[in-house]
Amino acid sequence: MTTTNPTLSVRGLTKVYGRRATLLRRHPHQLKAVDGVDLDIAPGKTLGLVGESGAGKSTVGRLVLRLIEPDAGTINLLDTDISTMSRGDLRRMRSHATMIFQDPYTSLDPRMLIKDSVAEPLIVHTDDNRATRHKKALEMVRRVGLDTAHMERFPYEMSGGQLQRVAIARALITDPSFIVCDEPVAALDVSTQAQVINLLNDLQAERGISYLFISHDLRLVRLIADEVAVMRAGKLLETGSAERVFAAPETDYTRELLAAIPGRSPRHRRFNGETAASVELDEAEREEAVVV
Amino acid sequence: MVSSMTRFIGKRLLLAVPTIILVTLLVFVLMELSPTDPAAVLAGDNPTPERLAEIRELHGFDRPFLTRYLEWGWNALQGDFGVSPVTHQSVLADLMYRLPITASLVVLALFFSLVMGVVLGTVAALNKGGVVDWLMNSIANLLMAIPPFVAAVLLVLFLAILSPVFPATGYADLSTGIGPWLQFTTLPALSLAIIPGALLTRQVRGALVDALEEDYVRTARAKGLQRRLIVGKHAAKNAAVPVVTVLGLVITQMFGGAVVVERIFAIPGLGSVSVESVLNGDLITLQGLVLLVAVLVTVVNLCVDASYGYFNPRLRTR
Amino acid sequence: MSLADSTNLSATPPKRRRRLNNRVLRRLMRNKAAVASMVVIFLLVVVAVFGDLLAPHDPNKVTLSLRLMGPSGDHLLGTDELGRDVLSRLIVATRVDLLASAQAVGIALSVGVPLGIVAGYLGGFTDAVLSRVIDALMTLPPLILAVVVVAILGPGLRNAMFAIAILIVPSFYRIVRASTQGARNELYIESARASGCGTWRILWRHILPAVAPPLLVQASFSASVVIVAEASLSFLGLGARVPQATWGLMLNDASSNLTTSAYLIYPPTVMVAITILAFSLLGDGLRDALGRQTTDGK
Amino acid sequence: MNMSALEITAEPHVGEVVMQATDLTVEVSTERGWVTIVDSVDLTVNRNEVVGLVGESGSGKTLTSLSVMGLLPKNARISRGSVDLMGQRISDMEERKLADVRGAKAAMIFQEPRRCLNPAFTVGDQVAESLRRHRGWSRKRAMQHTIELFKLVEIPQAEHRVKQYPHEFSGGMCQRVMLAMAIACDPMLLIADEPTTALDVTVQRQVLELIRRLQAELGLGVLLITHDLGVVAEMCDRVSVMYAGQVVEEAPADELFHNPQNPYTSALLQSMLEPSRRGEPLGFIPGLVPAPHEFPATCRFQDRCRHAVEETCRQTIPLTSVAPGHLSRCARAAELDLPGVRA
Repeated sequence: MTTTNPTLSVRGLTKVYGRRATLLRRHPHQLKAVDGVDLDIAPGKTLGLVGESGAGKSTVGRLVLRLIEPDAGTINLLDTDISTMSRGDLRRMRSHATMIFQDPYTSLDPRMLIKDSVAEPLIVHTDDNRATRHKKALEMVRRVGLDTAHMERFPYEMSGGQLQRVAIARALITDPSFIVCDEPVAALDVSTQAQVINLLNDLQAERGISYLFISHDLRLVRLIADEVAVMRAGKLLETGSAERVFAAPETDYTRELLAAIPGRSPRHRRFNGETAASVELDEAEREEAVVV
Repeated sequence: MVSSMTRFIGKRLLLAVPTIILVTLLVFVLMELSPTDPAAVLAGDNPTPERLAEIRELHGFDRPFLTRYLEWGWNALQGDFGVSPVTHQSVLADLMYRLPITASLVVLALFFSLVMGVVLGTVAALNKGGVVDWLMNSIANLLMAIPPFVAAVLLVLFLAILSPVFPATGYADLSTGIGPWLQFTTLPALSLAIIPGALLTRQVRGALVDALEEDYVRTARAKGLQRRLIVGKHAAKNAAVPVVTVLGLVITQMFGGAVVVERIFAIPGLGSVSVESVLNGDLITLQGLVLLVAVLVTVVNLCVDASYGYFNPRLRTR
Repeated sequence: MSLADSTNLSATPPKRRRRLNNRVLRRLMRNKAAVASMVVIFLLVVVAVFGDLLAPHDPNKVTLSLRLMGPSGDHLLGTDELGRDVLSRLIVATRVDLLASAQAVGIALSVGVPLGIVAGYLGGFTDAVLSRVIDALMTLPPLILAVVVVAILGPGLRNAMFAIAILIVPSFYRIVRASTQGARNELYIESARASGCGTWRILWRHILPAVAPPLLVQASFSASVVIVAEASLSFLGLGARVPQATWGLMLNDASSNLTTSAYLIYPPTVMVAITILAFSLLGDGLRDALGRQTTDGK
Repeated sequence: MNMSALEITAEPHVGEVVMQATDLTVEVSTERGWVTIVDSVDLTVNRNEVVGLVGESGSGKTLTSLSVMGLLPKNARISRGSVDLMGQRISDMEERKLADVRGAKAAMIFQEPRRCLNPAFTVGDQVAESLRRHRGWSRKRAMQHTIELFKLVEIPQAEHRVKQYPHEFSGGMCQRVMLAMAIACDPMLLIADEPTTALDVTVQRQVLELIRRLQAELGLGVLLITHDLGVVAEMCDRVSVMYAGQVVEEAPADELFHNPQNPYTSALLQSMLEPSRRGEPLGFIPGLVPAPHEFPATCRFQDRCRHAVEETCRQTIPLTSVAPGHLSRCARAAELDLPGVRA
């Protein structure tokens, strides 16, 4: 078997928030939001990045696309080192690697028609004329299960599930090889969550896209990810194939996370009577970590 | 807890210093660009060129701009605002004589507008969407359209000329007793209070309505608290923050409004002095006035900031 | 809040396609006060444009024999202390005041908006410096600032307008900066960056449209501020000069004849009040109409 | 005030009905006039029992819970039906008397606990307030008891933490404070509206366990409103499923999960994220919940239902008993074999 290069390969990714000591701030208040993270994603595969709020998952998602600037580490995307790329090259790179966000209601410009939102990346990345752009946008909108009528709408006229599909269409229109999905279904109802997940899965099978799938919901990650990485307080705790991590977690924290998943049937009720007080400090610490 | 609050205030104070320097510098630069020649003002009518040059040298107008600014600033720091070329009096002494007059006027106006704002605003908020709300809102809107000088003229017409309840112009100092002072100050204070009162009405209403829609009010209802406590305790303390913010703005505006109102009522305060010095081309007094007012406004804003700490505990610990 | 979810009725796709601006306009039209304001402003503009045709007399013609005559058939609003026709002066003053306000707002917009966008989008040092200057301007009460600027530039309507423009620049700057900052942190701006949009495209296509609505509201409010400031300065003798007619000057004239001819005070008072009211109610209406536009879909 | 305190201390019998809503119908004022959002809901909570009220956004579950507490917003009203709390009719009670019941006989906790606490007052003050209100206790006595309550809900360093402000607490801790406030006056009914939705999984588990424990120790009747079937599975004895303002199925939890009798419940169970089904497409429900003003008089789920049949479903469907204690609103309940969760 030939070894294919990974779509994304990240080494020692670090982001520090906070400010240095100044005249008024005697103690520098620094926080490593992301601390030496290494990740690899193979072509056509999905890496699920899990962790609780404040773990730094979303920061990682933005860092690997350099939507925020890392303080240290290398990012290899599609065989190119993007950590030193110029602004112009970086912009061109975004036709190959882009992102889908958590809240579909706010991730689309409320003042733009759906067709304009979907076609916008084409204006930036191609020389297509208006007619071609419209044709491609329509194709894409149909592909994600919407129709012509939706093209002429404003975001406020659509449901969350529909909007997330629009966001996917917009991301896919330049035919990228890598997409960061930041909690793409967290804002959706259970019954529509599944539709979006199915769509993402189908598109991956069809086009061989790689996903970095960020979620706090382990049930979800278990369903979609080939590999899983667990984060806590900016650090990567463990990485491995989804089967392995879920079947035989290596760290206590992962075990705790898995144990906390609400059961799926009343017969499996699993309360263990553990007192919460012991975890309080933990929680407070994490809370602290969110505050930048 | 206390230390972080002091630090917050300290930081504000430190930020205020460059702001004040900047505003005086701005005014200095503008004066430099001004077509008005300060020497010509001093020289009186038809001066000879020699006389003008002499005055320039005497007052140092020919020295570099920055030198003059720094010198002025240094003197001001030591309490020397210069001498007015028109009245030949110490600028600081003159301003200090007038400051309490304007300040007492503003305080009375503030009292009027606060009473109006809190009463009307609360009544409107508690009747949100109803006829009373609409009425209060309309009153506020109407009053917003009456600028201080219009209010002053109308008040004089109705309460001094048509029915002589108050004197039309003049001033009695507080030291002559509260009665005479009130007699002369009520009308000017009322004219100053109208727009701020309307502004506060809207702000109190808005802040209270917002606070009453917060989740913690639902919690308070869920534990069975009486309406009196929900409004008077839970909503009020949170609604105070935006209101206090506007209060700071309102005080600043009142000092501005005093310019016209003092003119109309012939009150010898800071407002009168500003107009007089403009008409006389007395830029030295004006420069001193700018500094004084800038400091005053900064102090007011500082008080507003300090009050946030009481209303919003989050500021105390961060 | 989940209650909002359950009470929201617009979650389903509407049957008809509707344009964003139509929606705003429709909401504005439903607001009676705003509609009345627009009618008033329209009438004011008509008066300003066709003032020469509408004025029954020469506004500057001094007829001392007719001084301080109360309202009559020939002079509907009476005559002033120089025997000039008050109605005619009022009409001509409308033009002067509206034009001057438009100038002041125009100047302030062209200075405040670019500075606000730059400061809000770039942040950092640029923002710090610009904001400090604006803060310094705001440290002076508006009227005192205007008085100082007039003192330096010399009295006169043009200089007064310039002073007033400086006075309202901070409000435009602040609102533009704040909404730019707000928009910059919106997910859709990040999404635009993730799609490879450049800075100019983001500023022009995404930020400016987001900034425009609050700016429009502020411009409407500012118009009324300008009217007050102009009238105040003229009243103090620092703005327009005789024989020019402005509302502020007319008020000044009237106030010196208050004891004898009180009727002179009403016409300019009513005009000033109506104009302020119209612009501030229009501002309110615009704010309400535009306010919910982005959140409505949720 | 003292009277109500006395009434509460009188112990109700085990299994006694704590809350009963009958034919509860709630309308909301909109641009289109009064629109029915909650339609003829029957709901019972017994002492010592956790009842789940499940539904997606727009199902009317939150309005239902608010009307049980008499907490409906101004633009909503109960247009038909009644709510009884421990035998006392509260649905037509005036606000003043209602306030005596709220917090004393029934208490409620909400989603996003941090926003539910007033940022301007200490948490201890906010809990003690309830005791001072309903029991007429002094500030000091109420505060002492508050410390005990904090210990009961497992907030460490209770003496210290009562003096802190909400922003010094994490989300999970805020929900504990809310729980302390809720149980302060020994109510018989606790309504929990999505109490853990905004929390992290590990914290969610702790809070759920705490609710379970308090329920068992205090013999509370709990009405748990949630969209998360996993939470229902862990917590509830009985479940009512709501769709588009109606209860479509009601059954003991076990029965509901393994033998659903309504296509909507079944579809919802299929769209649960079941790890065992990795690789195959997830079940989902096509289409959208109809808007309240477009609720049909017929079956409200038919447009999205895989089992809909023209003639049968195009009529008003009553909630009927399909087995003892098991109700379903489906014309074809008897003939369909609907899948539940896989064993």
